[in-house]
Parts: sequence; structure tokens; C-alpha cells
Amino acid sequence: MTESSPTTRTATEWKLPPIPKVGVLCLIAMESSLFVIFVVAYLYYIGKSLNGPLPRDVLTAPILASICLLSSSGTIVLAEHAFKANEMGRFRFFWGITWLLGAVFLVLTGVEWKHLIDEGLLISTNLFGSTYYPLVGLHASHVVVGLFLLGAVFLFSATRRLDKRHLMSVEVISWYWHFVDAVWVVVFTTVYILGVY
Amino acid sequence: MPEKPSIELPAPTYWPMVVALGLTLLLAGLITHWLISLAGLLLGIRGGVGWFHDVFPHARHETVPVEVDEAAERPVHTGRKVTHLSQGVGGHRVRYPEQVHPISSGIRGGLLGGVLMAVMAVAYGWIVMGSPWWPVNLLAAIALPSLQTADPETLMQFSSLGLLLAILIHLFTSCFVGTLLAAALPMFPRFAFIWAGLLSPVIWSALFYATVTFINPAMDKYVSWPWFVVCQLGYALVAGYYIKTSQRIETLQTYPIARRAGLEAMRSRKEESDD
Amino acid sequence: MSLVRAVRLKTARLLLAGIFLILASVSLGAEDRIHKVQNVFDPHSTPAHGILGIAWIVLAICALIFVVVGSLLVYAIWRFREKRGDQGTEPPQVYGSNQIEMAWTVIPLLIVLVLILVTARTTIEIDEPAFPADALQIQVVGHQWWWEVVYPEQGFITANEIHIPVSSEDDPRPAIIQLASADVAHSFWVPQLGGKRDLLPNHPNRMWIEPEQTGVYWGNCAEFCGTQHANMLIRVVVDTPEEFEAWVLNQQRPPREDPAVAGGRHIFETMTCINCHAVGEKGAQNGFGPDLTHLMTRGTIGAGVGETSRDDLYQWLKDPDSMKPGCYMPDMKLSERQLNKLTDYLTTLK
Amino acid sequence: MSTSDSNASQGSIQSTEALQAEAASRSRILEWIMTVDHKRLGIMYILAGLVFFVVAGIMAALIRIQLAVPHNHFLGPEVFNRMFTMHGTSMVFLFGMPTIAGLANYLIPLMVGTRDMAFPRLNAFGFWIFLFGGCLLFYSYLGAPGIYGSGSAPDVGWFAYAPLTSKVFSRGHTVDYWALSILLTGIGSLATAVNIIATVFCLRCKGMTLFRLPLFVWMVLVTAFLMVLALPPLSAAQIMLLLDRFLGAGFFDTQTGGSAVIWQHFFWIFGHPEVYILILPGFAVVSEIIPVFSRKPIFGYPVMVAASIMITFISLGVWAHHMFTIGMTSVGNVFFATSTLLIAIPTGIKIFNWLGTMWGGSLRFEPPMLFCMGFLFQFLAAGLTGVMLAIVPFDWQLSDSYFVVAHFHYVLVGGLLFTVFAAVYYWYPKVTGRMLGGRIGKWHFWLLVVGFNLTFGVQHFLGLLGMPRRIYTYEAGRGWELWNMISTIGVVFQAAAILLFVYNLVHSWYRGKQAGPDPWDAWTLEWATSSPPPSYNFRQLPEVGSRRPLWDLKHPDDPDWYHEE
Ligand code: HEA
Ligand code: HEA
Ligand code: HEC
Ligand code: CUA
Ligand SMILES: [Cu+2]
Repeated sequence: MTESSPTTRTATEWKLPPIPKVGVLCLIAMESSLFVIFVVAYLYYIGKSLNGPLPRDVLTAPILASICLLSSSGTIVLAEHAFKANEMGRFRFFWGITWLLGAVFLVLTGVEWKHLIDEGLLISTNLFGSTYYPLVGLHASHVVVGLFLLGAVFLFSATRRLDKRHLMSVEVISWYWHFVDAVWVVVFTTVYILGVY
Repeated sequence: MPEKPSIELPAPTYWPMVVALGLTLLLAGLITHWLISLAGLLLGIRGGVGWFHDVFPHARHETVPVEVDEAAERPVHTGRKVTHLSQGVGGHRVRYPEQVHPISSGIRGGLLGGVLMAVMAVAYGWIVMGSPWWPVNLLAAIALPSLQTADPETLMQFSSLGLLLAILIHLFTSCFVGTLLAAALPMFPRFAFIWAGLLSPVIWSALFYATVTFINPAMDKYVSWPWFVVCQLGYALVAGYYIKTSQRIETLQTYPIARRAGLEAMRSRKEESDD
Repeated sequence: MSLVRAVRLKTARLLLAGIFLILASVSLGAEDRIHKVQNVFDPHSTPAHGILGIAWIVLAICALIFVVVGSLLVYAIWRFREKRGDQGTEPPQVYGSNQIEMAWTVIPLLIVLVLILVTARTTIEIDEPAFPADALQIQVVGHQWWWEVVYPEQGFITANEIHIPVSSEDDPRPAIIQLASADVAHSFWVPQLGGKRDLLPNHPNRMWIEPEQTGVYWGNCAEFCGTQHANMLIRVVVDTPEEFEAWVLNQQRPPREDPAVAGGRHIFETMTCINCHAVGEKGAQNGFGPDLTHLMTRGTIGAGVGETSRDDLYQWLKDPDSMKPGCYMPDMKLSERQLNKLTDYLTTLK
Repeated sequence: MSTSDSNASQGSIQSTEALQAEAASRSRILEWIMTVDHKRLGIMYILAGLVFFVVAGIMAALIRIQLAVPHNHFLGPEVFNRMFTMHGTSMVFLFGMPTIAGLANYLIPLMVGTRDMAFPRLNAFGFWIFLFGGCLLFYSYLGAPGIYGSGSAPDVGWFAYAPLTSKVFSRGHTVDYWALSILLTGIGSLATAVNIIATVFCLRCKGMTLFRLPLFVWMVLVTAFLMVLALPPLSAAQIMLLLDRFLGAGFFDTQTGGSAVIWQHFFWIFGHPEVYILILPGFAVVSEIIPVFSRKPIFGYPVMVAASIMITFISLGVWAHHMFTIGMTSVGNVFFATSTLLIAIPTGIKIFNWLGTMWGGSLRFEPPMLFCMGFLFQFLAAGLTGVMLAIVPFDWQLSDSYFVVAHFHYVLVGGLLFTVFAAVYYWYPKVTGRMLGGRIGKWHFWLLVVGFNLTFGVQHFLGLLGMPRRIYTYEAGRGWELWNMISTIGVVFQAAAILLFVYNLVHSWYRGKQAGPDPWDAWTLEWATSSPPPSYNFRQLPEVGSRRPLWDLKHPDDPDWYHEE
């Protein structure tokens, strides 16, 4: 809104950071703080379950899902590059791949949950269940939100309603996606490495 | 420059409110009835869509006409005079104090006072208690557990470690307190060194008195408090007087930072705004 | 075992303590052995003394700071108030002072350092003491809203009133209290004997007291634990060693079986009472309700809401809610005859 | 939504006439409901906050009546327990937080010289969700059986310690009301915090460098950072609690091996920063008012900023001082005592800098300044009792006693409430164009000072005499009667003061003296526009060259900027 003021055009430049970026950084800080508590709760309750099933009985590290999610961080960077170079076709391609990788991750998580439920692990079964589902679920819900945003951008792009002016939105969404990825690294370490051994 | 007749502001909208209501109902439904949750969900979705349309593809604006009465906006020009401080070059604005005592004077003053204090304490030990090592060992007991629990006999014996520690502790505190005095002196009113010389030992002694049980039980048991305070007073008065007589130095604060750093080439704001 | 000696700010201390004693004793009454007024400044046990010692230090330091800073404020407000001639002018515009600001950073820092050292020392002294191996062991289990008290070595259980022998220089008898909770968080606090310590489920705790004067000391549950948190009082009875031995011997005895009240006992054992309460070997050992084996050796019922008098017991059995609204002992809807018999029976449980 | 709001500046070429016609057809009420104007939202925040304050204050009065005499039968235990829970919860979350948000909303865009907050729609959302959350909390009172048996008001204390909150010990929905409504208001506060940060970073007017921000803005900015970091832990803990209660998870369920202590950690990781969230804006207000009424710039601006930042950092690491009695290790106890005591240093710096500001000044004792003076003494006392609480062994005696109640009312009432009143007296002319009555203001001040110190001063003694908090009744003869009676009498004075204040607000709205743009001869940008400011705040966005742009304006011969570097 600063621009609408007519009198401030003097020699020295007055640069301020863009609002969306500051906003999304705040969001990331908030979310980190939220996740920390869930991670701490998980760590605190490792080995404190009174009955089974225990992590080492039922958990297998979701390597494939992790590869999908982590590589999607790469594809979204490629998409961003394409966007900046104004190559919308290439942008759509990589953006779409990103979406797909995210979706695969989500499906795999669903499969894992199905497996765990079959093994008799519910949120109310023991402390492992109590802490596992909320933590992984919280992350998954962030993936869902991410997919929603990615999908919306994809659709707008497909219908040619996206152009250079939306660079900021694209960038901000990709920051968010990187954050979701980074959180997964933490969750993975907590649940599948620290929690099992 | 052309004055715009109107200004654009974000357009009013109730969608955020609808989303908030929806979210509230969604949660309230958990404790009342699922139908309320459902209503909340629907409201929330509708609100979200509405909100989205408010900002996409571009944020909706409302154009507000600018009022004409410019006088109502202008703050009063008070025309008050500002009292000038007499010292310094820059007039009425300063950071206190304008002149300071050099740190070195604090250290030297502290050492001087420290010597006096040591002499007084040892004299007391020699004359009253019958051993010059008495105060030395008491002081060293802060750091030497063996002395903390020692009986008076032992405390009167010479102990080389005790002497060493006592000297170190005494040197350090003397210089430290001296530096503090030097920093604080310019802030006291007239007869600064007397104020500082009387006030600071009293505060210090009180603090020490209150905590010595924990820090140094031996001292607590045997020290003579009146004499302790007298020694402190001696120290602070001498150190304060010495510092007071030292040459003060200007803080140069009325000059802009660039000048103070000796960078004449850099221009101050004032000059900048002149062109 | 004199762990921490109070600092000797004698005058100030006597003065303040005196004020508090006077204020507190307004309603103290004749029974000076009963310490109903839980004055923190009137400790009767080693850890409480230690705490008071450090309390005096902080109080003195804080009082000093308050007086100094407060006077400076008053002075500034008075001295620099707007005066008649000031209207047309602004005072000199002073921005700050590195020296002064340094001074008022360093001086508090020093004070804070002293406080930290003192705190560390006292905390460790009180919290990690060395005890003789034969120190008295007591377990206290918090319930909504009463205290279960177990003497594991002596092998009996009682409630709400804790007996311990008095300690003296030549016969030190610290009591170690293990704290646990059967339901929610509670906190054990008898101010004149020591600081408080929480009773938490799944989180065993420990504290100790070493009283130096006989008497009955009042305390409270200090952590909000539900409806009747207010009526969860503690009484610590400090006996002479002989009294204590006698008391223990009596507690260890099986319940009295007075034939005169067999009817009452029968009602007790056939009504649901026995589901929640125990009398000797008989009855619930689940600790849902207080152990009643030697009920009449206690002074109170319901953690302080009534006395072990016939009237109060009667009223309690008739309608516990009327004495302690919301408590977990149900109204058994007993007839007057049953009530009388039961009360008669209970009053024999000495 | 964070992305899209920003497009505000990109301008759309919509038909202006159509929009104006639409605007004209809106009724006054709809205008307020639909508003995204930071000033209107600010006003609504503050008004809602004051309403909740009066409601929670009346509850406090009822609490005090119950405790005035031993064995009182005025309120039963259940009612009493609900009363203090709702009093504490609503004072903190429905009075403190929104009032602060309101002040920040109203003032920050004006002070940094811009037209609105960075995310105006998010701002409106934040307000409404706070309001609805608050209503949900109070709805619990209506629902004794409630529709569909929806429970009653929460009765577990404002920090809702586990496991009292678990399904076994709290049947019905009382705890759910607490968790859900505070979760909602938390979202609102987060929205405000993000908005504040983005506004301060991205919308400052030309020349308003970070080191020229008014101290008010600095401290509120720091508060916003604290909110961003400290509120999510509470939300997380509340989500876990709800999972426990609705889905049978076991986070805080001690019967399935869960921990009673971890809730305390989570709550206070939020809870302690929260108390600084509540007081830093108070500091912010004081830092604006004292200079203006002393006619001097703030003493040691950079140090004030540094101290605020230090407080923020340290206050994130002191939470377990609320838990000295849970039986931590000595290392833990000493660590948290240390960090807690360290906070005294930056806080002390602030007190001294305000003192330094007054020193050598020319003090005018208008109501805003009076309230700041009251604040200074009372906060000093409160901080020192805080120091006593931080001494672990002493806290073993004082914790959960009326000494703690006294401590935190000295900070929250003697600190926060007083600064809120100072702020209202100071900025009311800006908001309404009329002055608040000064005579009544002085009465208000003195009645409140007397009443407040009567009520809470004696509670220190109660704590030292062993009175635990949160008890609904007590037996005679324990040495508490006199003090409780005095404490209750104090409330009469306080209530009278608050009534005068409400009267003053309403009366001055119609009858107050015209204020003009700059009634206090102040120095920050909000006084450089009309009172009340137009919806666009400034005809032209200002440009500043120093921390006191209006000083420069008023003393063109002798501007500030030359000296500030
Ligand atoms: C606005 C709110 C606010 C503020 C600012 C503070 C500030 C402080 N608080 Fe307080 N506190 C609360 C609100 C607040 N508190 C609340 C609500 C509770 C209870 C919650 C509940 O249980 O319901 C509580 C409880 C509480 C406890 C837990 C008590 C218990 O339950 O056992 C402790 C313990 O350490 C504590 C300490 C402190 C300290 C050390 C400060 C310090 O920040 C104070 C610093 C200020 C000064 C020290 C004065 C000025 C300094 C000087 C003049 C310099 C010189 C001073 C020295 C060198 C010491 N507070
Ligand atoms: C900002 C926070 C804040 C504020 C301002 C207050 C203000 C007051 N508080 Fe409270 N208080 C808390 C925060 C606050 N409190 C918290 C967090 C707790 C802990 C809760 C817990 O334990 O869980 C607590 C607990 C608490 C207790 C302890 C309860 C207990 O442990 O059992 C008491 C008891 O005296 C008390 C009293 C008061 C009083 C008398 C006021 C007074 O200052 C109030 C003055 C206001 C009024 C008296 C209202 C005036 C208005 C009118 C008279 C009517 C006007 C009418 C119209 C205009 C229509 N409060
Ligand atoms: C559902 C469990 C239950 C039943 C059945 C029950 N009580 Fe109780 N009783 C309690 C509880 C719980 C308390 C402690 C109440 C408190 O102090 O909050 C208690 C307290 C008491 C006390 C006071 C003990 C003390 O030291 O404070 C007596 C006496 C008593 N019960 C007698 C009886 C008798 C007689 C019956 C049978 C007619 C009975 N109770 C049935 C649970 C029960
Ligand atoms: Cu038990 Cu409070
Ligand atoms: Cu705290």
C-alpha cells in the first residue's frame, strides 16, 4: 500500500521485505513450535507403554514414502525455476510431479495406518498409539493442506490464469512445502529411528 | 505533485467472520450435537470460498474519498523553547555523563584503597588478635575449604597458600570495585567521592553480612563487623578521592558517530539533508 | 542436625516475626499445643528453619531494593514535577548514559548472583540430606479428598493424622515421607514443619521433616484437586518418643470387638461400608475410603470437617454431603436405628 | 490466505460507483461487522476485552464475598471452583490478550505510518474467532445440563492440571469447553501476532528504520514474537487433551501410564511467556506515556530495546519455576531459579530507564501519567515478590498459597490493568476526538490504588500464614479472618473505581472536551492526523527522520535526527 502515497518518491531507496514472505516465515515458526511439543511428547513416552503392540513389533520404516516426499522438494525447486524463466509448460510438469509425489506419500501413510490398525494399534491402545497417530497425523494433515495449495495452483495454471504476477504466491507455497519436508525428517528420525531402537 | 482525491483501502467483507463462526460451531458441535458441527463445516467452507474470492485474483478494494479539512490533521506547533545544558558543544541533548574518569584511574584508585585496607586489616589482626595472618586466612577461607572449618589456632598460623589466595582475591576485588567506582562517580551529586565513599561500602557490607554464612562460614564466625566496615570505608574514601582528582575525559558524544570514529569522510545526516 | 542457620538480621527478624506472631495469635486461644495458625515465620522443624533462613535473606535484599528504588521514584516524582515556570519550556533532552545504564545492569547482576548461590546451596541442603538408616519412614497417599497414611515398618494404615516423634539434639528422629497419589495431583503442606511437595500419580516424591517441639500442626492440601480441595486438611501430631511408641503399639493392635456393639458391627459388615472401608483384616484393602480400624484415636473425620464425636459421626453417616459437599462417601440412606447402632460401633474403634 | 491478502496493494480496477453504492446501502451495524479497518477492529477488541473484564471482575467480587468470613455459605464448592476458573481464564484470555491485541491493532499502523495492517482480512478473522471463542466459554455457564447435556462451566483452574482434567475425574464437558474455547481464542491471538510482525516489518513508512520505531511498537513486536513461539505449545497441549478426552488417547491419563507432569511442562512453556505477553504491552504503553508527560525522550532507547529482546529470550526458558514443588532434581530446580532470577536484570533496566526518563524532566500528572506512576510502584513490588518466589526453598512455602495470588495480581492488576487504563486515558482522545474527564480520572485512579492495595497487599500475609489458594471455605481461628475481610473490603473501592471509569467512558463520548489532533503535545506519528483518524489514517504517508517525528515537526530549527545516531 505504500505505493499509493504520492509524495514519497525521493532519491534514497526505501526497501521493505514482502508481506507474504514474512507471513509464511511466521507461519513456519508457529508450526515448528507446535510440532516441537508433539515430538517432545513422543520422545517422552518412548518405552513407557504398558502394553503392546510396541513400535519395534509393528513399525517398518517407510523408506519409499520418505523418498517420494523428499524428492518432491527437489521437483518443486525445478518448477519454481521454470516459473521464473516463464516456461509454463515445464512449470506445470514439475509442479504436477510434486503434487503426485506428495499424493503417493499420503497414500503410503494411509496404507501404513491400515496395517497398524490391523495389528491392533489404535490411538487408545497404549501410549505408543496415543503419541504416534497425532504426530504422524499432524504431519500428514500438513501434507494435505500442501496438496490442496499445490493443486489449486496447478489448476489455475492449467486454466491459464496464473502468470508472472503470482510469483510470490508460488514461492511462498514452495517454502511451505519445504517446511513440510523438513518436518518429515524430524518426524522420521523421532518415530522410526529413535522410537524403535 | 497531483493530490489524489481518493485512497484505496481493502474492501469490507464478512467472509472472515463467517469462517470464524464456522470454525467455532464446528468445534462447539463436538460438545453439543453433530448437526452443529455440520452447520459449522458448511459455513466454514462457504466462508472460505467467499474469502478466496475476496483476494483472488486480486484483493478487492474500496475507494475512500479524502476529507478536505486539512487543518484538523496537523499537530500543534508548540513553539516551546528547550532548556539548554551548559556543557558540551551540542546544546541541550546529551547522554550522561559528558565527562568520565578513565578506567585506569579506577584501577589505580582501587589498588591504593586496597593497600590501605590491607594495612588496616592486618594491623587489626596483629594488635587485637595477635597475628597478622588472621585476616589473611579469613579472607582466603572463601576459596579454601580447609580454612573454612579451621579453629582459631590454625587461622593464626601462616599459610602460604592462604596468603597467595588472599592476595589474589584482594587484588581482584580492589580493582573491580575501583573500576565500578570510577564509572559511577560522575553520576553522584556534589562531593561525589564522599557520597560514593560512604554509600557503597555500606551497601556492600550489608550484602556481605547477609550472605557470608553461605559464602564463608569462617569469616562469619570470627570477623569483627565494625572493623570490617571501617576498613571498607577507608578503602572507598581513598579510592574515591584518588579517582576524583584524576583528569576527566570528554565522551565526545555531541559529535556524530562518524566523527567520533575519526571518519571525517563519511557525511553526517545533517550534511546529507542539506543537499 | 542443624543444616542451615538463619542469618542474624536479628532486629529486623524479631520485629517482623513478632508482628506476624501477634497478628496470628489474635485468635490462637488457649491450646498453644495446637498450631492452627500456620505461620511460616514460626517454624518448628529443621527444613522449615532452613527455609526461613534463606527467606530472611531474600526478604532483606528485596526490602532494601524496594526502599532504594521506591525512594528514588518518590524523589523524582516530587523533585521534577512541573513547576509554574515550566510551561513555556522543555527540559533538557537527555538521551541516556552508558555509564549509568551499565551501573544499573551490573549491580542487579551482582545481587542476582548472590541470590543464585544462596538458592543453590539451600536447595541442595534441604533436598538431598543424609539420613540415619533407621529414620522413620512414612508413606502418604493423596486421595480426593483425604490422606491415607501408611507406616510400612510398623505395619499399619491410618488416615488424615500423622504421628511422629519429636526430635532433639541427642535423639534426632527425622521422618521421611514418601508421597504418592491415588488419583489427581495433591500437595502436602504443613508450613511450620517444612515446605510443600506435590503428590502426583506415577511420580513418587519424597520429603522430610524433623520437628523439634511437640504439638499438633495443621496443614492443607495445596494443589487444587477438585470439589473439596478446601477440606483436605492435614494434622501432624508431634509426640514425645514415649507417646509415639504407645500410639504405634495401639495402632498395631487388632480392632476392638466390643460385644455390646455387635449389632453395629454387623451392619457395618453387611452394608456396603465394607466395600470401601477396612477395619483390621476385614473389609476393602483397596484404599477407596479411609481405614477405620482405630478411628477414635484420631481427632477428626473427613479430613478435618468434623470431630470424632458421636454427634459428628452420626451426622456424617446420615449425610456425608451435608458436612463435605461433593465428597465421595455416598449417603447410605440408613434408618435412624441403623445409624445409632453404626455410630455406637464406630465409637468403640479406639 | 497469507499469500492472497498481500495482493491488497496491487489495486483492482473495479467499478468505483458500484462499490460506493454498495457501501451506502450498508447499515451502521453491518459496517462494523464487515469492517477490516484496523482501527475499528482495535476498538471492538478493546470494548470486548473491557466487557469480559467487568464480567470476570464481578466474578472476582463474588469470590471475595465468599471468602470474606470463615464458613461462608454464599457460594458452594462447585460454584466457587467454576468461579475462579472462569475468572482466571477470562481475565487472561478474554481481557488481557484481546485488549493488548486491540491496542496493537489500533496503534501500530498509525505509529509506523501506514494505512492498515498487513493482513486486514486475517485481522478481522482473528477478532471474530476470539469473540466467538469467548462466547463459547461463557456459553458453558448456560448449559447446566445444556442442550443435549452439554455440561457446565469448567472447574479445573486456569491451568487445568492433569489428571484432574481426564475423563475419569472431570465428567461431562466442562474441560472440553475450556480447551476448545481457548484453542479458538489462541488462533485469534496467533493471527494478530502474525499481523503485527508483518506490519512492522513490511509496512513502515519511509525513514522509519527499526531503530526509529516508537518503543511501543518495539515491545509489541517482541510480544508478537513471543506469541508466535509460545501459543502453539498451549494449542498442542489442548489438542492432546481433547484427543485424550474424545478418542481415548493417553497423553495425560495417568491410569494408562501417562504423565501428570508433562502437562505442567507444556502448559507453563506457554504459561510463563504468556505472563510476559501480558506485561510487555504494558511496558510498551508506559514507555510512550512517561516520556511525553516528562517532556523528555526515553532514557536509553537502545538499551530498552535490548532489554525487551533479552526478556523475550530468557522468558522462554524459565517455565518450570511454576513447578518447584513437583520434585524436580536439584539441578533442575537451580537451573530454573537461575534463569528466573536473571529476568530481574533486563526488567530492572526498564524500571531504571523510566526513572531516568523522569529525572530532570518536567512531570505533568494527567491521568495517563498517574496510572503509569501507580504501575511503577506496584510493578516494583510485584517483581520483588516474584524474586522471592524464584528462590526455590522459599517457593516450597509460598507456592500455591495466597502469596502467589498476591504476586500475580500485583503484576496483572497493578501492572497490566493500570497500564490499560493509562492507555485508555492517553489514546481515548485520538480514538474519539474527545478528552476523558480528568477529575473523574483522578478519582478513578486513587480509588483503584487504594482498593487494589487493600485487596492484594494483605494477601501476602495470608500466604505467609499458610492460606492455600483455591479454597472455597476455611475454618475460623487460623489467623486468616481479618485479612480476608480487609481483602474483600478493598474490592468495594475497586468496583467503585471501575464504575467511575465506565461512567467516564460513556459520558466523555458525548460531553468530553474536544481534543484536536494532538492534545498531549506528543511525538509519535499517531498524533499527526486528525482525531479520530480518517479510515485511511494519513492523507499522505508520512516520512520520518528520527524517533520523534513530531518533535522534528515542532522544532524545525532543532530536529532530533542529528543527535540520535
Ligand atoms: C504479567 C505477569 C507476570 C510478570 C511480569 C511476572 C514476573 C515475574 N514472576 Fe510471576 N507469575 C505470574 C505473572 C507474572 N509474573 C502469574 C500469573 C503467576 C501464577 C500463575 C498461577 O499459578 O496461576 C506467577 C507465578 C510466579 C512464580 C511461581 C509461583 C508458584 O506458583 O510457585 C514465580 C516463581 O519463580 C514467579 C516469578 C516471577 C519473577 C521472578 C518475575 C520477574 O519477571 C520480575 C522481575 C522484576 C523485578 C525483579 C523488579 C524490578 C527490578 C529491579 C528493581 C532490579 C533490581 C532487582 C533485583 C536485583 C532482584 N511468578
Ligand atoms: C488480568 C488478570 C486478572 C485481573 C485483572 C484480576 C482481577 C481481580 N482478581 Fe483475579 N485472578 C487472575 C487474574 C486476574 N484477576 C488469575 C489468572 C487467577 C487464578 C485463577 C485460578 O486459580 O485458576 C485469579 C484468581 C483470583 C483469586 C484467587 C481465587 C482462589 O484461588 O480461590 C482472587 C481472590 O481474591 C482474585 C480476585 C481478584 C479481584 C478482587 C480482582 C479485581 O481487581 C477485579 C476488579 C473488578 C471489578 C470488581 C468489576 C467492577 C465492575 C462492576 C462492579 C460492575 C460494573 C457494572 C456495569 C458497568 C454494568 N483473583
Ligand atoms: C463408595 C465408598 C464408600 C462407602 C460405601 C462408605 N464410605 Fe465411608 N468414606 C468413603 C470415603 C471416600 C471417605 C473419605 C471422605 C473424605 O474425607 O473426603 C469416607 C469417610 C468415612 C469416615 C470418616 C473417616 C475419616 O477418618 O475421615 C467414616 C467414619 C466412614 N466413612 C464410615 C462409613 C460407614 C459407616 C459406611 C457404611 C454405612 C461407609 N463409610 C460407607 C467412602 C465410602
Ligand atoms: Cu488435595 Cu487439593
Ligand atoms: Cu512464570
